[in-house]
Amino acid sequence: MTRPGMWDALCGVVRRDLLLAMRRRSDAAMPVFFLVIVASLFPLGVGPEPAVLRTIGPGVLWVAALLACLLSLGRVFTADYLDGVLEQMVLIAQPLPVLVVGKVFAHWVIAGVPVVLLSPLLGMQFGLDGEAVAVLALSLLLGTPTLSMIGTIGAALVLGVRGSGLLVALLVLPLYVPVLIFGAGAVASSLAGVGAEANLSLLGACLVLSLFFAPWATAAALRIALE
Amino acid sequence: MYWGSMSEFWAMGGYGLYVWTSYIVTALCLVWEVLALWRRRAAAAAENRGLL
Amino acid sequence: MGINWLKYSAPQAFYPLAGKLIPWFSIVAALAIAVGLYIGLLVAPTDFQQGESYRIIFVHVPAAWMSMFLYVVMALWAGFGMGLNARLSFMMAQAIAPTGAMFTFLALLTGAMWGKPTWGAWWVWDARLTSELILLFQYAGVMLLRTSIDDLRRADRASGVFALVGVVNVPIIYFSVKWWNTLHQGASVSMTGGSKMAATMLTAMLLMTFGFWMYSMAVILSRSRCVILEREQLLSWNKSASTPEPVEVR
Amino acid sequence: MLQAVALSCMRGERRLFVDVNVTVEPGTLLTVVGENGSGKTSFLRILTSLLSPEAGAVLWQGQDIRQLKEQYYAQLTYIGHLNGVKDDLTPVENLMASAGLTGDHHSNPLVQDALESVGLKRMVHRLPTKVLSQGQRRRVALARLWLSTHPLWLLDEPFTSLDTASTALVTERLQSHLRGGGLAVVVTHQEVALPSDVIQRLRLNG
Repeated sequence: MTRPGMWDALCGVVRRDLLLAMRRRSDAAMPVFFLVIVASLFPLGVGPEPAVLRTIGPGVLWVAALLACLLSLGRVFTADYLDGVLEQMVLIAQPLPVLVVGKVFAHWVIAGVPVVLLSPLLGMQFGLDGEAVAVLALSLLLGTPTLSMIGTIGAALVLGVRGSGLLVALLVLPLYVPVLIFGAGAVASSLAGVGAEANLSLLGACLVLSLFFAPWATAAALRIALE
Repeated sequence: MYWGSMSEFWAMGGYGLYVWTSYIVTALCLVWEVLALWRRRAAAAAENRGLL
Repeated sequence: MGINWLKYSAPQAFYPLAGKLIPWFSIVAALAIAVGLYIGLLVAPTDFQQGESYRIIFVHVPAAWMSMFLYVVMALWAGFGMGLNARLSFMMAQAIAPTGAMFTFLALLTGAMWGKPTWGAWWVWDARLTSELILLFQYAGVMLLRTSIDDLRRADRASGVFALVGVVNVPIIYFSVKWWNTLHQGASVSMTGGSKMAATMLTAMLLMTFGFWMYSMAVILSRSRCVILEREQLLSWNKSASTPEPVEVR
Repeated sequence: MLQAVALSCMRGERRLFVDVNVTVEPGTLLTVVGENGSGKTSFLRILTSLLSPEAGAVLWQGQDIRQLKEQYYAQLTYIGHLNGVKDDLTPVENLMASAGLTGDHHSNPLVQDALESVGLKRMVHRLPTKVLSQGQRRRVALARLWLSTHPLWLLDEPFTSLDTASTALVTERLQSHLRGGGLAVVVTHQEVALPSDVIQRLRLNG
């Protein structure tokens, strides 16, 4: 199944995207700042009652993470589409879905990993206890790659379309619902003392499923966009 | 026939508002869709005639 | 000329055929809905648990079934379109979306109308309602994606990909909300209220569903005729604007 | 051997060309000329399989490129209308990155040689591409030709914004490619200064 050079091409895509993100660090950091700000607004809006914050915490943090991921989707393919790199990527002796996995991985490293790393801090802002914080980080670790996977389908579909920023939100958010339910559910059930295993394993199932389908859908969408 | 009188039928055992709203909105939607389609078709046909 | 007439013959043969079928579907739809309404509103006895409000299900359940059925059919047509490179398939998919969205909206609205007297709330986050809501968003996504892409071929295919992705999503949402509810409060709400359905009720519901189905057929065929007209119009306009000349090689 | 068989193309609802038949033999060049909007770029994109024709097929060594897919791409170097060059990366990084994708590992000196062959001096090799001029950026894209070992080149207006000296360099590279048994299809509005026995011309009258 593995063709010679497939792994090289995948690494090549990841390396280039990470290098580009390094060149534009402020752009890459924007979604993370957004996440922190949104998460900090909620206690100000809802009030500082610890019990309330603890109940809404998992949901708020997950929704904020989801929006932060959405915010960075525009960058995944747009620049490549405009400067012709995408055309070159499609015309390579490697299957396009493999290259898409590379793009998704790079997006996750740039937009997903910082969210996972920051989540314990934000969790403590919302008064989550040690175990809940750990579950929050774990659920984000399992969930954010799925968000990147699904998000790139939308990003590929709206390439070069007017009003693409809003449209991608409309397309992608319904697809994010299961991840949100299981992700926030894992933290909530840990808080309720039920145990988070069920939700976490469902998150894992979502990840596997999206790994299976999303690269093909994205590849199809990219070919359509390039026609 | 299940109902005793006309007013009983309209009242729907006290749930008239809910039941009739559901039915009327559904009917309106279906009728509106048919009308909209009819107009769309007329417009498309007129445009085509103008071309030929 | 090396034009592939086969591809064009499809919509052109389909157009008159659809025209002939529409009246029949309309008549059957009108009959089925009339009889369904008669049985549902006038003959069927009251439900012991819910009282007369249960009569909403004669529009609610058919609308909900149609909304899901039409989405799957739409995605199937889009899938055929991409697999066989057939323009008519995409036209059918395009024609289905608005009707499907309308039934989704009706299912949500009548669901709220039924929920208020039954559960005491317009809206409950149960699996069926939530997946129906997401379905509405997905219909909106399919239609918006189509309208925001100017190139027809690309619009067809992009919205088709999204429709297909959505087919996977809706059952996942259904089960995720179900598990979510059971994991959380266990406050599961069931639509049927546990009551066994009387034969007359079932008959009315099935008749209404059949009527809605036939109505959808008529409306979708008629809309696909509009779509064909509108697209052919563009085509003929461009044909007259620029006639391609043969190509020379030397 | 690259063959276009009965190709027809439609963009949107506009028909660009109908029934194009052309064969490109190894060692020869096909230039595609025509007015703006006659479908030159679309023709080239059909040859890359990025665009699907309304009717007809493209054959590479007698096989449909839609079936060959990646096997065909492995034979192909395409330089499109867009440069395919990242503004934030230096010319060297750009070439290394695109070589990394195709699976050819080029050493740094080899890449620098390619850049010099296309007339880019060593001092610009380490600058971000965005500070370069339009012509210099085009040359970064074209430097891929010096690194390419693929037999088939598809070039869309390679000479735009190039000065005469660089045009000559690219033409020279094309000639050596053809001499080595390569094939090329070039969309251009200017004559390619090569012997007429290797050039075939396709005019599209949209």
